[in-house]
Amino acid sequence: MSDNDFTSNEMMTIAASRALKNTDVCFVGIGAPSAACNIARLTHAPDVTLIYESGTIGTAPNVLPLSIGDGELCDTAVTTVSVPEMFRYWLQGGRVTVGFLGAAQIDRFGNINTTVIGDYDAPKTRLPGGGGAPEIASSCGEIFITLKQSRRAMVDKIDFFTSFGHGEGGDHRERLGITTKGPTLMVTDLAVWKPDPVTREFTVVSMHPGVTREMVQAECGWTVRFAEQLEETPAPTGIELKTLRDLNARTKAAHSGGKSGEAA
Amino acid sequence: MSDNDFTSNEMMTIAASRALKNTDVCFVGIGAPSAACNIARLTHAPDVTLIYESGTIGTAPNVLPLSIGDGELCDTAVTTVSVPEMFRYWLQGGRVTVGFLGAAQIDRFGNINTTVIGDYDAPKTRLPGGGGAPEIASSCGEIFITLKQSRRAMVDKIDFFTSFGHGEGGDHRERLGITTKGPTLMVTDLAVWKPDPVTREFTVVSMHPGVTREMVQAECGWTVRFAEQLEETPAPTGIELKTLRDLNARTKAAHSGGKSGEAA
Amino acid sequence: MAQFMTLPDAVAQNLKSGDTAAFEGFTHLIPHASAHEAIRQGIKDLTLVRMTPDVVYDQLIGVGAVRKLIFSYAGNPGVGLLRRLRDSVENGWPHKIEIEEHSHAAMANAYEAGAAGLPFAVLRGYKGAGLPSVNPNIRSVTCPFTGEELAAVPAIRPDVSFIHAQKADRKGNVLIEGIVGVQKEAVLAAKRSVVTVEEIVDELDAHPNACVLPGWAVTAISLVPGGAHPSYAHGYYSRDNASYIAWDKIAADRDTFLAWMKDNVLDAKPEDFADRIKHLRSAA
Amino acid sequence: MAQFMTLPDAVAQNLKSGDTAAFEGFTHLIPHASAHEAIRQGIKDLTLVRMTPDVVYDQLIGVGAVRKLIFSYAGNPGVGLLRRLRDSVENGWPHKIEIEEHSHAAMANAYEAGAAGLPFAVLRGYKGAGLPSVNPNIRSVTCPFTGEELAAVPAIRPDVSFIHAQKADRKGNVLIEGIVGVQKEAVLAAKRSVVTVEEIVDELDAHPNACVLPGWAVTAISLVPGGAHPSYAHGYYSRDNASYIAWDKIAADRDTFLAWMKDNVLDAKPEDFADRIKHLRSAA
Repeated sequence: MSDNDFTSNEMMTIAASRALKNTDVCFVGIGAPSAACNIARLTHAPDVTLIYESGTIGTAPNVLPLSIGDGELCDTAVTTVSVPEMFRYWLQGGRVTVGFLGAAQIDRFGNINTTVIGDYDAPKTRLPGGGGAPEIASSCGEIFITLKQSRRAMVDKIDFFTSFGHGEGGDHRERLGITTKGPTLMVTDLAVWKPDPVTREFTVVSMHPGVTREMVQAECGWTVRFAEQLEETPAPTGIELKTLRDLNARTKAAHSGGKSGEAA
Repeated sequence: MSDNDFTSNEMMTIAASRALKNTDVCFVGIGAPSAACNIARLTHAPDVTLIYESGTIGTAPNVLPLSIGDGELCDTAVTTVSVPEMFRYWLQGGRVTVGFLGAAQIDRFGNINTTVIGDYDAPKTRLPGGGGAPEIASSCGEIFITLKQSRRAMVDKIDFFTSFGHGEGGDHRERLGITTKGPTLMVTDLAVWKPDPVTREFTVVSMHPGVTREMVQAECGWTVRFAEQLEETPAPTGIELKTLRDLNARTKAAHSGGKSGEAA
Repeated sequence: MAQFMTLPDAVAQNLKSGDTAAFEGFTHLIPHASAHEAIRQGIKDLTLVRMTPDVVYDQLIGVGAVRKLIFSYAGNPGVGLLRRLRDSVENGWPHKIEIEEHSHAAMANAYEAGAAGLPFAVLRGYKGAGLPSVNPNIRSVTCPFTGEELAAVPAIRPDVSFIHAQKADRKGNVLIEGIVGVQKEAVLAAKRSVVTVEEIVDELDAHPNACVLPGWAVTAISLVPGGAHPSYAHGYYSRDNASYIAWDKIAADRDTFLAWMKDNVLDAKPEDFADRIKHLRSAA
Repeated sequence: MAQFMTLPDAVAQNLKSGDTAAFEGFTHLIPHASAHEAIRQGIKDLTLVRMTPDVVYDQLIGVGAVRKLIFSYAGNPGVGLLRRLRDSVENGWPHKIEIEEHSHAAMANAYEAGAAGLPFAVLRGYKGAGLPSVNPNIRSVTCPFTGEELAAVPAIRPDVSFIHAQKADRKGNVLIEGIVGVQKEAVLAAKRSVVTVEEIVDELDAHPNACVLPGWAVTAISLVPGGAHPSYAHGYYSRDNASYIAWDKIAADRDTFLAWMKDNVLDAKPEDFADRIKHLRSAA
């Protein structure tokens, strides 16, 4: 067991990693999910299949990729397919059990915006856009989301529906003819959330050690619902923490290496 | 020059081979076309690109394949792609300049039947079917056809439109929205035929050495049209004949090798 | 996740009478051993799918295992027609099978659509051809941008696909090399899949972009050296062209056919395939 | 048939102002040298296509070469946003570009349809997503067999596609290895194509099923070692992550950006790329 000497980011990554099973086939979204997925692989789920949208299937990178297409992903993959094949045979083919997404903006129903802040045609901030997310959200068996809480990120109404979670809640997915489960888990730096079985609103089911209801609400733009049986997220174990820190250290060393005389 | 000591089959293969240019990309149909295409490659068109529907692109087999998927085709190919890719990117993609087809039954407009003799639902003879032919006929820049003449093969009306040539003639292709040229050449064991520029009916433009109009008509089920300027097909050259005979000898040796103790 | 098991177990657990099954292979890597095991197990009433049904489908049809055939070219490549298929279609022996006939382009696209989880495939095809008038499964769609009318065919989604491959590693990842045909698509389009392999190795040692099926995308793997004979396995043994040529005579007569099937299929077992390709190894 | 020529000649002969152009690469093998040459030649008014426009598209947009961008993810991977793109979209500097935005799945399918000669692509996508309401090029088709409504997008057919690859042989056959992205599709979908390569060899020495573009399917090939920098070429040099990180600061300010472009693009030449990857070779 750990002695609670960990950051909230570490807790987030480790809590998220625990959700993946050894038998899962996971489509790894850009950013935060990558660390969680690889910690799962390096701890309790050594045979989990990690897929990156660059076409790498069954990767086992020794360091976290900076992009979704680093050479390390290909070197360690079972196979690397073309991007059209990735989206046709593997994602749309219904072979992926879990899609793991980050979010720039999210609402209580797990709808995600990574497209624009403000109006689409005259945005305040032009974000990168959806990439694989719109179809990851509909084609994977279920969706896990991980992000750091803030009132800017967790909002009452998102500015753009980059990817569809539970829409307006309830059976909105079914009404659109979507047969997959959609968001079933959200892990933030403060808590673990699951959708209410009926309304599908994300509900806090577990708070990380030392976190209070007030802290969760302070960093969330909607009125937070808490489960009746509210648990405490188990603290990171020593092995989990060491695995994460070693991975981060290897990653940092690798990405600051090859220092360039001139940029870009 | 040859001393006319050649068979009509040899003449047919060699005359057919002469139609391919060094810059052609040729989709090689099953059967008779394979020999003609490889003779072209081994004589005047060393850089011709031969494609077999098994996915082999730019093959240069040392012996003729018995099937369209012999290992020799892959061993000598520039690349071997999946069959879906072959039909999508390469054939339908419009990259093939010449489709070279054989025929079980053909009419004067180059429509081909390799499906059934008799009624489709209760056939007298169930033939193999079209394979790649229906789309080879419409997607390749132009179509060359080679077959041995007989009244059974060259008929007034074919029993089934396996692949479309010029239909009822004239602008029938254009009326169906087909933008490629269709059959532009037919080489039989007796003559070379080209479609009339207006009616698109196959017309004899050249007879092989020693062949008469009567011989051509005797082995054709429709009333044959002859061009006003009727030429004699140049006899096989010594090099052409030697190349063909060597290829056939190598092929025979290869396919009777590996004698099997038990069949299939 | 792929399970390693004997071929009799793999067939028994994954193929039942009435199934839609594909034993795919495009000249290369045709899964003869699997089809023979299906015959031995007395499976009946199959809807068989394959672009290029050849000798082994002639055998399945001849023993009466087949209700319907979905195909695009049915022949003994380089030799001639399929005489058991003809006897069924022309004379109804042992019974008349139902035929659903496509072009290669349509079948290849239909497998591709099946692998991609789509209900149908779109192609620029069948223009002026006779098949649309005899096959109600050839329809059309209109491009919502250009107005062009294109052909549409239903995706192929077999209950089970059988393929033969060069090798698997111990995690069940499968390598297919050379003429890869539509085998990857056939497996990914199917609910279940059985792969026979020439060998099981510690490491596939494959090129990064080689045709590899991850173990979790495969149902069962059986080690059957020679399992493609008289087809071939690139790098292992060459095609037994003599057997293909000989088949034409065997299949020409019902009694000869039945006797051959008894000797070479019904009274044989998967292990016999290893012997059949011994003399073909040097040529590979 | 591929012609070997210098990169300035290849760009001059194949890219003109007003063209629809794709400089494709999915993190790996991004054709930076080609894009820099296009900037040097003063090409303007481009419709740029790419799934993952990153640093080099930020540069093309920042110098005002772009009229419209068709894309699915515009970011500096692992670093952040594209500041020149933002400045164009948010503030109209140097001018406001037009945006046609898709998902990755739609773009990948659209390239695939372009390579396949089809006018549109079909996918099960965009369900519940906002893009169909802002992009009139996202439409639908109905499956003629199941009645399912699916998304449709127009095929991508660039006037010219630029890619970078590991090597070409002397006949112009091109080998792409590792993360192959949509480069094969981008070339086959385009009217013309320019391929920069790390080296030209006598024999590709490629696996039979490797990703190879035959020489006759390519328009021009230019030898530009390092031509993907700061992207990478698998087997040759590694990704220059430091340069990607540094770009974020360079692009943050218009003057810093313009100064950097002058020093590193306008006053540079294709041969300079070889130097830029020297220190990254050992890590490859």
